Amino acid sequence: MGEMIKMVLVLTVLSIISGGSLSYLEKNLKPIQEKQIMQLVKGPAVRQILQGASNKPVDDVLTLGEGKNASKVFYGVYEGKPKVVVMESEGKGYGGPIGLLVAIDMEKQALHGIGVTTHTETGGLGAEAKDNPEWAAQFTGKSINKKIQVTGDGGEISAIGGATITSRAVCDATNKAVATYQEIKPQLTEKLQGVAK
Amino acid sequence: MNNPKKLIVSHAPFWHIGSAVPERNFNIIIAALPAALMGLAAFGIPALAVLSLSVASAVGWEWGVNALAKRKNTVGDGHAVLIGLLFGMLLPAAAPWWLVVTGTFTAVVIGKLIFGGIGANPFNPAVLAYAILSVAWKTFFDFDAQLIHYSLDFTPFYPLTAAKAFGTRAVAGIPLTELFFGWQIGGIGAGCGLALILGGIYLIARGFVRWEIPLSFIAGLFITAALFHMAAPEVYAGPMFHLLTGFSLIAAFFLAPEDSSSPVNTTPMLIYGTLGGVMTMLIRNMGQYPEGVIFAVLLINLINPLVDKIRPKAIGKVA
Amino acid sequence: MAKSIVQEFTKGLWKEVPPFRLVLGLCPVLGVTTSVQNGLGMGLATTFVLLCSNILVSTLRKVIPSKVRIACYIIIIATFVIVVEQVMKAFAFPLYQTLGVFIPLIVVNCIVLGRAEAFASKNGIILSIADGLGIGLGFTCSLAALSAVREIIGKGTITIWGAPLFEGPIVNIAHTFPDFVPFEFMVQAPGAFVCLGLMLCMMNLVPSK
Amino acid sequence: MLSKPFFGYANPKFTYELLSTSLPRPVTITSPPVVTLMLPRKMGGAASPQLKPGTRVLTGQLLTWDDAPGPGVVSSVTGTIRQVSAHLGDYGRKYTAIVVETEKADEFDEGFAAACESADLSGLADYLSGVPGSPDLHQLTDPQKPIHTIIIYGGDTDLLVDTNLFVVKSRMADIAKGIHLLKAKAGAEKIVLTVPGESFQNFDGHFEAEVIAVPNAYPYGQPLMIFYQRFNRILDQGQTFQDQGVLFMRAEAVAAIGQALTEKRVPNEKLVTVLDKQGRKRLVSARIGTPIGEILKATGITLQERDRLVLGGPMTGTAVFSEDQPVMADTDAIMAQDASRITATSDYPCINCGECIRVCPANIAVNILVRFLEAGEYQEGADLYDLYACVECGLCSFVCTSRIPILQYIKLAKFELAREVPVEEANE
Repeated sequence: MGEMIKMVLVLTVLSIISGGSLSYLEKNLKPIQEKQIMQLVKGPAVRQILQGASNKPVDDVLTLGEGKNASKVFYGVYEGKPKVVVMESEGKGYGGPIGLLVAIDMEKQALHGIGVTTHTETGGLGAEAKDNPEWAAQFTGKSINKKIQVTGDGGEISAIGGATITSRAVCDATNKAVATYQEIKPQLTEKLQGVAK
Repeated sequence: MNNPKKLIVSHAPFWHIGSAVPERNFNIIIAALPAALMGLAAFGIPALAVLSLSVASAVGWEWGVNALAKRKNTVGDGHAVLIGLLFGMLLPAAAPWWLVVTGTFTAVVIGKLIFGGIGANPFNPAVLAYAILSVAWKTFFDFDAQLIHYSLDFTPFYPLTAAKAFGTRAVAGIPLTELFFGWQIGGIGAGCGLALILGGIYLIARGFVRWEIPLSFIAGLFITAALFHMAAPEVYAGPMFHLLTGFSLIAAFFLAPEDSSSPVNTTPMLIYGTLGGVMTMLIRNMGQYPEGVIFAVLLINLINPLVDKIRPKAIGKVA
Repeated sequence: MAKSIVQEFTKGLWKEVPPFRLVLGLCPVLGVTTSVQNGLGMGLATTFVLLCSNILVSTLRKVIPSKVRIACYIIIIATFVIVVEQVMKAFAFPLYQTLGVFIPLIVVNCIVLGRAEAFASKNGIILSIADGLGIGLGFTCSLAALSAVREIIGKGTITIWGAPLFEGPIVNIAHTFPDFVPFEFMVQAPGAFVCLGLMLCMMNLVPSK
Repeated sequence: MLSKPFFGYANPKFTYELLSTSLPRPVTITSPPVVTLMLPRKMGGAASPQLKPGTRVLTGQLLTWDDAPGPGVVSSVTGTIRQVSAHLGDYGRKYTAIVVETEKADEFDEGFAAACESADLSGLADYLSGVPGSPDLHQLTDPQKPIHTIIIYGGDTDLLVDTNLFVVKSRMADIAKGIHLLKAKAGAEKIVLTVPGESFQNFDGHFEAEVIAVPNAYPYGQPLMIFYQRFNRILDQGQTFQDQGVLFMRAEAVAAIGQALTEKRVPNEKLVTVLDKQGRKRLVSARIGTPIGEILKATGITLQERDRLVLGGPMTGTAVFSEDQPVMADTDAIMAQDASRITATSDYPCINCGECIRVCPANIAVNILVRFLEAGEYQEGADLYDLYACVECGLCSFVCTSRIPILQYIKLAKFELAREVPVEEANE
């Protein structure tokens, strides 16, 4: 019996120490990691989506909301006006969360483009969402007043062969981003007007 | 019972037909030589340089690696010469020296010696080397790009690429006789259909190659090509064109029937050859590559142990 | 005692160098050695985990009940692997991206578990440090050597802390030999097997004693 | 020797000798200076006084190691024992070699005539087991494993050898008598005489045996092949002809049995086909135990250093190391081979050319089997690749491009497996 208790005790203590130190570590490293991701992953993606914008999209970030509900919005200035906003979103993919950037053209009420940032999908199948720009290009120009869906669900986006879950996840994430956009639109317009000046 | 005379004591049988491994290899080399010489006639001195370097470096690798691994020197059996010659015959005449030397290293060392030497290689060494190298150095195996600086007195483009890219019309102007006598762009020794067929007939007549593999390979290729041609004559070139271009004939007579990577029983040989021909045409017509022989041969090499299980029942076995 | 510390340290560098002599931990060896940067990064990450887990296992060797020792080792090793992963994600993000799934896989790298089980759980802290360092550095050197061969032949470069991490030194053979065309086969998966096999073969030419 | 023709597509074909033209006349070697008799047993402790050097033996006298029942050998000459020594035969068989210095005139021992009177087979078997042709009559008297079929092969089992066919063609009366005796006393249900297909009609119906024709192509006269043709099964692992109820016997042995009963004397002259270095052949009749050197001398063959001397035919014979070896009761042929005609076997690896597959009469996957056997995986070879279907004709070795001694590997494997099984059973 004593041995049993010892076993349980040792394992518990080890787990507690391990878990505690790891959560401490993560808490401290999170901001640095996010900065890295911003610089090295999202930055290029944002630049890619907002090609031709006259401002510096990565540095010009709007923060909306307070505290926990704070969300970041990038924007691109075209022809002197901040026309395109980029929302961050997340979908549930086959191998885990898929980070997505959704650019919305405010004047045309349409998608300006999407870009996958972080993902853990299968190479050659789900990963095509990121690696195959032609697939992502399907989203460009789709109206945001209509729900984005894959053809199998009655929409207009043809799914990646063998990766329907990933395709759906990207569509869901896009819809989520659009919904958020509609929600914060007044706030956003206000802020952007401030920028335009 | 002490006798001063020392007699030779060995096990029965006390006769031997007299065949031997070096003899076999040298005969295959002899059969391959006409095609190689025709290649020299078509492409000139650079082709000679490629062939010589290929043979020399193949022998060098075999000797060197055997010495390094402290194994018996097997250069004398002529197998390294054969691999070097066949590999050289697949290359474009403009192949740079380092490509040839790396290729023979891949063929002799990676294709053969690390599997345990002659008789143990699961793939045809020359074909394996060609496949690895052509994946790594695509441009050097693009016959059009390689031979662009040569002034040749025959159709100056690789027929298979042209057929793949532009359809039958692009190659309709090439006379089949030109292809048959080797006036075409391609591997040094792979062009001349006449010489290859003569070499193949020599090998079959002398019993170094069984007729099953070459003939079924050609039949498979021919029939598949004919079917494709019938389905869409504008897109897919005819069977004779496919038979006489690329590596079709050299594969039928020299690459596919390689001893250790091909089956030995009759039915498996027919399956093996036919599958090789069909795969070649599938890759050529539907795949990404203009030439399908290399991967087709590797594929059939892979199925060789499997098909060779189809064998006649041994006597007295019921099951 | 001093002599045996040196011995435990040096055995990992040559006599028992993991991928070549022990033929252990081949998954990362084959997977990540496409550039020297990756090889070194993976090697150092493994060394760190190996060293830390060796120290901890050796310290706790009297406390851990033998029935749950593997579970304990895994907890210890996994903790350090996550530490490495998080730190790498924060300070060497490009490396983290290229090494990807191989970092979490250090947990099941048989070298780490093997040293914990076979050495650290039976020896003192000092010896375990020597052992962990030696094996780890041997592993790092092997990875570096293998990745150097593969990168030089397959890409024509040697990337040690190359861009985009730092704009560090990238030796490019193409500058010295303009005719050099990289042999891409070497950085592909089958090339890893062939290269490892040939290097194993070379190692066997030299007697291990 | 058959060598590969320039156009070598077809498989090599061998046929047995047919003796279709007039029968040759055997050369007789009457009295060699010494003979060596092989007593088929290990040299033991105290021998009986009759085996002491200096003792005189008579022609036809049964020599045994001691008075206890056991194997014996019948002296083929009259003379004085000079030496008794141990001799190791093939596959570890042990013999006691008895060297007898011969006298000019024969003096006959009457022991056999007395045994004839008793008309009991086991009494005769001791005398007759050593007659030319070496019939194993003791198998007929073994109550544990009754023999139901005796197969007499009238043709020869190897190429170029004439011995048995000559006996069949020239001594039909003796054979008929021998078959009659076997039928009357041996208790075998069936006696089968195999003859080459061409001469089937000459023999059919002349004997009290069923006469069957055997194709003339090699290796259809091999005992294992005849067994397969007759019973449509093979000798599987651990089986012997004896426990299948089958006894193979040479025609010469049957003729000798018939002759023995007519003359009331044990026959002692063995018929041997002698093949010289040029491939010419002679039939020689010599006393059992005659040194081979004497026969070579009589037929004008001289052996040089590095030549080869073979007892038996070219495909299945046994090479011997000395001319002093005696002619034994089962020596059908003696072949001399010149050093320049000998092809050395090699340890070259199999290159998978498939020649052996195409030539194998038993449809064995020889190319795979030999790889197992080279690695010493005998049991796997037997289980997976039909080791026991092999009829031991040697054609695979004959055509092998890599010159691998395949037949040797196969016989070694069978020998090793036969040796191992009893040990395993003993452990159980």
